[in-house]
Amino acid sequence: MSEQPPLQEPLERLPLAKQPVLRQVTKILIPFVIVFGLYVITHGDYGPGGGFQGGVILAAAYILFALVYGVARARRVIPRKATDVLAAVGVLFYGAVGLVGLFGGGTFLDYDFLGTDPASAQALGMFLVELGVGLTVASVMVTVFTEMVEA
Amino acid sequence: MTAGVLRNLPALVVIVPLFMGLVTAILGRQGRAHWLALATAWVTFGLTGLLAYEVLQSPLGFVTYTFGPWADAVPLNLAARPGAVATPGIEYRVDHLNALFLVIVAGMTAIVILGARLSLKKEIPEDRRHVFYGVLLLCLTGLLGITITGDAFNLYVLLEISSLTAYALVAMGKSRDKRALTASFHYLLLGTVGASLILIGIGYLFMVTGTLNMTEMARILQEEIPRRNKTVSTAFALLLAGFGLKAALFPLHAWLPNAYTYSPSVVSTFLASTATKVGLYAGLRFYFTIFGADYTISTFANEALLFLACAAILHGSVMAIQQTNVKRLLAYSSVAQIGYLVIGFCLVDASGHPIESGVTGSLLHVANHAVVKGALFVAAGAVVYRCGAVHLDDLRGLARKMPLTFTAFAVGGLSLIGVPLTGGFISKWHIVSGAIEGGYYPVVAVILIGSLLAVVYVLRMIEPMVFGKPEEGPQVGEAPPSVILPAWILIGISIYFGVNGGALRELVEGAAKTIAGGGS
Amino acid sequence: MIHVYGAALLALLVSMFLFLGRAALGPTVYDRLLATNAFGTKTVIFVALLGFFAGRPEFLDMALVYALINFVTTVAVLKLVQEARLDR
Amino acid sequence: MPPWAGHFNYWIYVVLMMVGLYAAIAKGNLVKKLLGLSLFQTGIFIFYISTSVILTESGQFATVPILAEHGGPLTETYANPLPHVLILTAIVVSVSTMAVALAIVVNIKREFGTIESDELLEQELAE
Repeated sequence: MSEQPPLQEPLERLPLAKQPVLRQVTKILIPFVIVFGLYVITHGDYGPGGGFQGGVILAAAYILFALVYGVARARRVIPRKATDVLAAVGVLFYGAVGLVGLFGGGTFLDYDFLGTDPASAQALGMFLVELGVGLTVASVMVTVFTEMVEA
Repeated sequence: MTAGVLRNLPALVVIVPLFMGLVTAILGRQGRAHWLALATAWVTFGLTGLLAYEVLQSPLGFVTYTFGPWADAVPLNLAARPGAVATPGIEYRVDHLNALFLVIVAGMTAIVILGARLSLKKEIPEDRRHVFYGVLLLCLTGLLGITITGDAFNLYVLLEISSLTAYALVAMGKSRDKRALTASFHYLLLGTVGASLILIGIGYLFMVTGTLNMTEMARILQEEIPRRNKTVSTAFALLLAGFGLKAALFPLHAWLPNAYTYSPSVVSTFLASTATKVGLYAGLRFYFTIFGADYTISTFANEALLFLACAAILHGSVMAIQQTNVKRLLAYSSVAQIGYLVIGFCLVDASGHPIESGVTGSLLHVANHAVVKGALFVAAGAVVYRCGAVHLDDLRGLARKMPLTFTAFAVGGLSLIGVPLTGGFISKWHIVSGAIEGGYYPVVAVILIGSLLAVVYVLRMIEPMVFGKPEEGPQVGEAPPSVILPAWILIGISIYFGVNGGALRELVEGAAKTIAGGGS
Repeated sequence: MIHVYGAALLALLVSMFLFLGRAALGPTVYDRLLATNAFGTKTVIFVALLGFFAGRPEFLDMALVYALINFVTTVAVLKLVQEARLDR
Repeated sequence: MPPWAGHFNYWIYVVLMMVGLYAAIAKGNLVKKLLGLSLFQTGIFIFYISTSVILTESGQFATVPILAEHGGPLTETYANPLPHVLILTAIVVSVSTMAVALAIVVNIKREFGTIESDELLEQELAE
């Protein structure tokens, strides 16, 4: 590989975090990414997607923010303690949905006890479970990124 | 409420440690983690005990449990094989074999956590301790899940959960010895390759049978698929290699010595008495229940396993004799003992059936070895607690300085050798009588040589304790009672096994019948 | 109509391979970055077109995800190239 | 067509796996080992996914198992969705493995100052 030529324009000498175009684009993009992530989580029961994929998209929004604005500032939005707790809370939420069926007289993860008729109860159960999965995946992804970057 | 608990017992065995592991990781600061984990482990142990009782009482010999409302759902035509239908949903199925391993795993964890508090105070930094307990409980969840599940893919996922947490637990030994990190990395590399082989094996079986339910898989494999199907043979070989790696059967044991030596004392004890046993269980489940003894014994694998088990006994014992670090010595002794665990299952009589006495012996040895190795590692942990390391030189004069720890070492060592009145004698006696019954005289010779080598390495530990002159310097006293208590409980259990088996014997005999009878 | 779609997909594939070649050859880091980024963009179009071809609008979701990941990756790699670390 | 060519998906998965296994064994750098391990697992994922392909009676490939409309029935012949679901789980497991492994590698770099396995071995033997 040949030598890298020196960069000419002063704009390119700016560190990435100070690039005005990047900052503005990120600012505009992030809300849409979050909405899209939530869409993927909630429509996972009859379309492509689900908790895992949606959680990763939510985490991608955070990672984009952290890349452009710096991890220190991103940590102020969601502190480390919050991600640690949310990761566990997501799984606990999943489990709690399962326990409703267990103590309602069925077996573990029997969603029929969540609603009045089985079809809507199943839909509700799947939605709640995907929500828990999404929460966990998003927080774990954020944790992995921040821990690796700060090492 | 009580009825709910009893009805959902198989699910609760896994859900309780899972939930409490997460709760411990969130709320376990200020020393609460230990008590939360302790309570969880004992509750889980109680639940497995109840489950085992239920299995013993059950007229069918097993208890099943299905998740969700899928049991009465219409079978879907999802199968890869044309014409077959897959039952959706995950089934837990507990027979004597599962129940035995469940009780061993949960019981050992409960006893290990009992003495963990002070020893962890020295080895794990304060701010990571609640995470440590959380991860330990998640590892327990994975191990119990592997043992209880009746779904092949579920088994793979839980195997990975337990392995991942085990890697993390080993790596947490870094504050005592930084080599824990490289040990953990190599464990991870080998463990992941092993798990991937298992994944392919399960994939091949799924392609052939079109189902992931183990019972259904076993039925199709044994009744519908022609023997000598190439896909089935490939799956068998892959699964054998994968579970061999997880159970650390020679020559796939390379990850074990370092992982046990450099991990925190509590983790060494926990992994030595549970993780490899569960790997062995999963192997047995596939070997005897899913493929069926008729198939597996007719293959080349049976003799190969017998040979490898003998090699494991000799290699592990010889390596153990050369070690100067006590934890490493015990780790190599584990490699040798895994040979005994496998040997009994490979003994075949003239008509091609497993010999029941050999199977009984090896199953008993699973319990005995878990208990004895647990006691020895707890004792080694007590020495680490006082001296910071466990080289043979550190043991000089231990008999006078730490009499309680010394006694644990001595009785544990005697049980490793297989002296009468200890549990080790009973199981080795069963294995040897099985080997004689089948005419396997070289195997008998190997077991006897192995026992003699065990005498040598146990003496290498005991000799400096009794006759060695303690070094000049600050006198170290006996370890605190709570650190050494688990060792004494385990020694007591070991002697109890040696004299009278009780309910455990009933479980072992049921399990031996399951295996020798060619599957449930 | 099938021929039109087929031709479009084929043209995309060819251009994707051209970008791959540029990414492999270099010579500067920025050439490679631009090439991989453009490759990602072509993949997005490819997935979208395939969904249209198969009458499956759900493919657009995947195209969107891919576009997003592509953007984040490019930003991350750029930052790594420029500053040799990601956390500031 | 020779008989082995009909099973080209198996050839691809085995080749991918072996490339990964080679890297995991032969490379000295721990991160390269992990990349090899990742490739090894990806090969297995491709194997699972390729088994879900189903040909319809007219020889066409079956469609994706996504409901066309919410709640509507799936009338066409569709690919077997079960391997996809299994592999989704396996991918999550693989990602967690990578996360744990990278965390260990970061710690190794911090404690030993290197991630080359031969230098690590030297340091371990020196202790």
